[in-house]
Amino acid sequence: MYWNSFSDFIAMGTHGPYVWGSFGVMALLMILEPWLIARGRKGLIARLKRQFRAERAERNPMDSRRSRN
Amino acid sequence: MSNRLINWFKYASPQSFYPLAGKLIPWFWALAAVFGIAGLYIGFLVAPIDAQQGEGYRIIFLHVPTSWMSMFIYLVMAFWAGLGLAFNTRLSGMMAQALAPTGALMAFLSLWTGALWGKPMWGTWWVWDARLTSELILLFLYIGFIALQAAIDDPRRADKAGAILALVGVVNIPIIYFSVKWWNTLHQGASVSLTKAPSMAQTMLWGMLLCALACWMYSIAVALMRARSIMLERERHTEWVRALLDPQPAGKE
Amino acid sequence: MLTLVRAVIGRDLRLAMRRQADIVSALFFFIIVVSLFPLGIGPEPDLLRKLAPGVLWVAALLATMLSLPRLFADDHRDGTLEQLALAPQPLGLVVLGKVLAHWLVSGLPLALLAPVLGLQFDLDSEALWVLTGALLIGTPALSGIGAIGAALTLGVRGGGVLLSLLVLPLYIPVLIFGAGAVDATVTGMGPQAHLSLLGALALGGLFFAPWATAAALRIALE
Amino acid sequence: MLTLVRAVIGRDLRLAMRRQADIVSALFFFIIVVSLFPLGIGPEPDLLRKLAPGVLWVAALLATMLSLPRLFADDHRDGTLEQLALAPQPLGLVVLGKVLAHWLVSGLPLALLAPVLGLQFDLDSEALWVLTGALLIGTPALSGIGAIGAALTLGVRGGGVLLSLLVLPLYIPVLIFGAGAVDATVTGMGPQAHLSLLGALALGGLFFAPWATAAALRIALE
Amino acid sequence: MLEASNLECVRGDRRLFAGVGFRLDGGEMLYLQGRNGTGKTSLLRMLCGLTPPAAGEIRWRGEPIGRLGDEFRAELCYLGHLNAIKEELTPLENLLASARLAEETLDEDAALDALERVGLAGRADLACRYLSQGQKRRVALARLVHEKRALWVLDEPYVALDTAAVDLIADLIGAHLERGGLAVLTTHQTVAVRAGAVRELRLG
Amino acid sequence: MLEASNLECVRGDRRLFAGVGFRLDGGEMLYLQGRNGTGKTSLLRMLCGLTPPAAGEIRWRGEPIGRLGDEFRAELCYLGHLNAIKEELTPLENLLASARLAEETLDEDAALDALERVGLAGRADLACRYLSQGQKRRVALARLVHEKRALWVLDEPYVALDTAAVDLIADLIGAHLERGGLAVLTTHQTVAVRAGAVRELRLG
Ligand code: HEM
Ligand SMILES: Nc1ncnc2c1ncn2[C@@H]1O[C@H](COP(=O)(O)OP(=O)(O)OP(=O)(O)O)[C@@H](O)[C@H]1O
Ligand SMILES: Nc1ncnc2c1ncn2[C@@H]1O[C@H](COP(=O)(O)OP(=O)(O)OP(=O)(O)O)[C@@H](O)[C@H]1O
Ligand SMILES: [Mg+2]
Ligand SMILES: [Mg+2]
Repeated sequence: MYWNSFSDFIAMGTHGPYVWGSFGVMALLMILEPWLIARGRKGLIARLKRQFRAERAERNPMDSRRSRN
Repeated sequence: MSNRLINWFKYASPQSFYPLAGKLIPWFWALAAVFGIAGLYIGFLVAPIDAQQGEGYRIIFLHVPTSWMSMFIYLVMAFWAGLGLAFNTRLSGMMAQALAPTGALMAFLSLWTGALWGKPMWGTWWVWDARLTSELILLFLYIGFIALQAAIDDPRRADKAGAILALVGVVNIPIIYFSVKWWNTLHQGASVSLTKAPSMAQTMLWGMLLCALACWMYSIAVALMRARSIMLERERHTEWVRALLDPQPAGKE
Repeated sequence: MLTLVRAVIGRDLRLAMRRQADIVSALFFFIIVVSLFPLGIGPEPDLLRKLAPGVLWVAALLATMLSLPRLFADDHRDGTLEQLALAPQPLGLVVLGKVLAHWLVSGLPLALLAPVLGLQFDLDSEALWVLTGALLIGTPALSGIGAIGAALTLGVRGGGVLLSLLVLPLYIPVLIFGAGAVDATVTGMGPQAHLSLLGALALGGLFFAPWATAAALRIALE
Repeated sequence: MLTLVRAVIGRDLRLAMRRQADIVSALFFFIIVVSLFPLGIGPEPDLLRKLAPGVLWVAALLATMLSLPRLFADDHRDGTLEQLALAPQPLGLVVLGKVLAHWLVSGLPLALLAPVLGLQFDLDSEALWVLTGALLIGTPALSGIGAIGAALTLGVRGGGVLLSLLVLPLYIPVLIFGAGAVDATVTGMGPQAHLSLLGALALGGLFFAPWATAAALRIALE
Repeated sequence: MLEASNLECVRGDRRLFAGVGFRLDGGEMLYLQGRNGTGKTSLLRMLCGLTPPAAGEIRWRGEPIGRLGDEFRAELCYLGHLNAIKEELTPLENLLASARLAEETLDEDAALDALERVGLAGRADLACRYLSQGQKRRVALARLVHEKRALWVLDEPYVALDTAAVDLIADLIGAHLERGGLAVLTTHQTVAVRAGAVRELRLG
Repeated sequence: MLEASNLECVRGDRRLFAGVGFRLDGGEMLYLQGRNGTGKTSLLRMLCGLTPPAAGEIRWRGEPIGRLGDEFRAELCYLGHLNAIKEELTPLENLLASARLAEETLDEDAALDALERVGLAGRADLACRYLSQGQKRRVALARLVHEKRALWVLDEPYVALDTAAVDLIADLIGAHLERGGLAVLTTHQTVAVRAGAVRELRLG
């Protein structure tokens, strides 16, 4: 281990803000991106399920009546 | 050989790629975490101070991997795009579309970490040197690709138009990579800081490689996640999506 | 009256949202033009710092100008403009609404983005503030004056470039005071005088331009 | 084959002549942008001489780019493009004709006008020659690359600004070598290296761009 | 109500027509006929006040329309060759936006109902860019379903429509006339409109 | 000569038609019918090779049109909704330019004659921008007067035309069929064409 104390580690010599600025933004974006994708995917699946269910409900009572515009 | 071809085409269909990707994603996440933690451990806790650049040099463990990835992802994206244009496979367009935002993110991070490094090293956030500028252009190319695809609503048309743009933009990659050689610039060329202090080079190199691997795994995982969503969206009228999301009462999952 | 203006703004914003690419692309045009100059001129920071206000303002001018041709052209082509001219409300108000909507999707984002680009040119924080302020005050004038030009060149073939020919000279005062405000800050004199002249231009533009524009539109429809 | 290219050039030139405003306006846009800079930056001759190559090239880029959206849009809107796509000749040749015509009415006049404007920036005669030469060599590449962008954004709403987003990054090498050639002359190094790179870009652009453009057009028509 | 006297139209060097006059009262329709290029569109635009006539006068309720200005326009509904719809917006949004710009009240239900009437029920949420030629025209014509203004000026409304849609529009015009409205119409197709009085005017 | 089998057209989420097929020989005309938005225009564009079909095949003289490429296009004359004329050019220039781009020989006399046939004698030198809607359509249709290619694909050619012009165009199509040509046509107006065999195909 190279560091003497935790505050040394945070200070990074005099370059703390720069190092942690880049590290923070990188970590943030790398967490944000998959989170956004997962959220979008959940919404998409819910929407598609709703749509499929609606179509099935429309089709089932009278299968032959199904028509297309 | 024909066997391998058949396999290849089998996984080139969204229907079989979708579950495969689903199974692979957790593995890539795990690898990304392992490599990332190891790389950061070495980079931030083990590696000693750089004599010339002070502690600030630790940004290298973030900057170099993102820079590499930003270029590499573009190449992969262009490869998929070209494949789609040539063979008209459905999967390739989706992969290209899934990769673009991650590539843009990497390009942005490369710029961001580079800027934060430049302030203590060069005394300025930004200089207009060839490498920095061409990296900026790369970000623009990504954004242009994304904007073009977003502006065309028919996905098949969007894929083809995007593919042409991606292929035309490939010429930028060698420019970025060799810019340091071709023009005499402020940005350091490969391996400058590595040869200065050979004793330290080993740990630094390892840290950097591990971080790069982590970025790589991360990119694959994220791209696969996005590709799965795109597949569902685009193939929502096919039977397999319907069977997946709306299993008939009689059948099973 | 206000409901009309609001209805126009609402419709135009909705259209703009429907093609978000537009807003984003205008911004990127701004960014790219600003970034082109250092490429053409070379990387010396001292030189660049001197150029910054001028380059940023010229780029803002050009970005605004690029979006002008479509201010009325779409409405003209599909016949909406005829309908607006035949509506029982004063056409000037409709134009005011369109000008405000144009500013919201072009001028405002430019002003908000400018400080980031200013950083690339190594401007200090006070200059950045003044730059943003000047753009916020000045861009409504650009939209207003631009609307007159857009209306005058409507339906004229080759309008896009003719438009810039008409409008750019009228933009010059805005450019001079706008860039002057930032320059004055950098050199230590206060920017107040420049900013208030800029404000006068913007108010004038927003009050008079709609009526001139409405008249030009009626001529274009004849 | 040559007759086809010639027929396309002939038709496009005739159309351009019919709306001369276009050519003239592109030139005036060039002039105005170049003249705006001294206004935004201030009149020091030393500073201006340093800026000259960059400013002139950026202005040429922007002027070329402004005329791009209409390269195919008019033909698309009135159905001519469908007819061209259905003609029994390779679409790439038609595109080549259109690119050459575009260069004749945009790039060529710009190159011929540039020395006059360069004089305003106090460039010496050798630099002026190199400037003109670089523009003559470089502008065909601009037209060729621009055609790809124009075809890709065809029929896409908000295409005009999206176009600049796509095309400007690809223009940057031309800008760097073009401005570099003049710079190298001013600083005493020879411009040969830059000029030959520029020539390679132009040849590449004229050979490959038409086919990429033709593919993009077919996609746009689907 | 609508009176025109001695109208003359000059385009370039060509005098398209001169001495045209008519009078139209509530419940009546003017059917404007003539070969291509005889000036029907030009006449309609004059009646709306978009182009000033070279000579002659147009009066609405006894007043020249130029003097009435906004008052006249508040009673006028014009539908030209062009559809005046935005390709990016959906039919529903188009209808609502055009009502809002005319400061009319049209709620979403009424708009949906209008779209259903013109046979666009399934397309209310599809951007107009994707619609077929006839469907675009239908979106433009959907405005007429709830239109209560007195004077309708329609330039070739039936273009690109299929026969069912043509009948529908003819019905709408008929109902408008029965309510006491006025209509001026050009078309090259012969379509029967259920109307009290049809005046014909032939140009050229 | 022209054969289509099992064509399917998908637009967005909507399947417009499927399983459409027909066969057309020299001297025959296909009259495509259907309500607005049933996919007539889409089908015509497929026949020209502008849009690839979602399924099915189109053959010309026994070969798939995709494989024939330029050979097929050399025998095809397509006229769409849009007129494909330049508003700045005069009708004469428009005709000559479009012939030259198709690498056909059309001298000025022949072009003037064609314009006279479609009733634009006095307008040959007026920029198309000034023409009326019907006159613009006539300029576009003037191409047909001297057109010798085998397959004509016409999308609503009669739109905006007056009755005299409609008859004229019907005559031109009739003469083309008598020469052994093929024609595919959509229209919502009922117009009699003097033709050997008219096949009808109804979509939707
Ligand atoms: C916004 C600013 C910057 C950008 C866009 C940028 C871009 C890049 C790119 C694209 C690479 C990868 C190319 C390669 O591996 O050869 C890279 C690598 C590198 N950059 Fe930067 N950079 C920036 C700022 C900086 C700064 C300020 C420093 C240090 C003072 C720096 C030091 C390095 C180093 C040491 C490498 C690794 C070179 C190697 O060993 O291969 N960069 N940068
Ligand atoms: N500058 C000009 N010089 C000569 N003639 C002109 C000029 N501008 C327009 N015209 C003529 O004026 C007429 C305009 O006709 P208008 O559009 O009113 O016809 P229309 O009756 O609506 O025809 P259509 O049935 O085809 O729609 C055309 O015959 C056109 O040729
Ligand atoms: N993205 C989409 N999603 C859903 N439907 C679409 C989409 N794009 C096009 N359509 C539909 O496809 C059809 C296109 O029809 P097309 O233009 O071929 O009709 P047409 O038979 O020529 O009609 P018309 O008689 O009106 O000219 C329209 O019904 C339109 O609503
Ligand atoms: Mg008319
Ligand atoms: Mg159709």
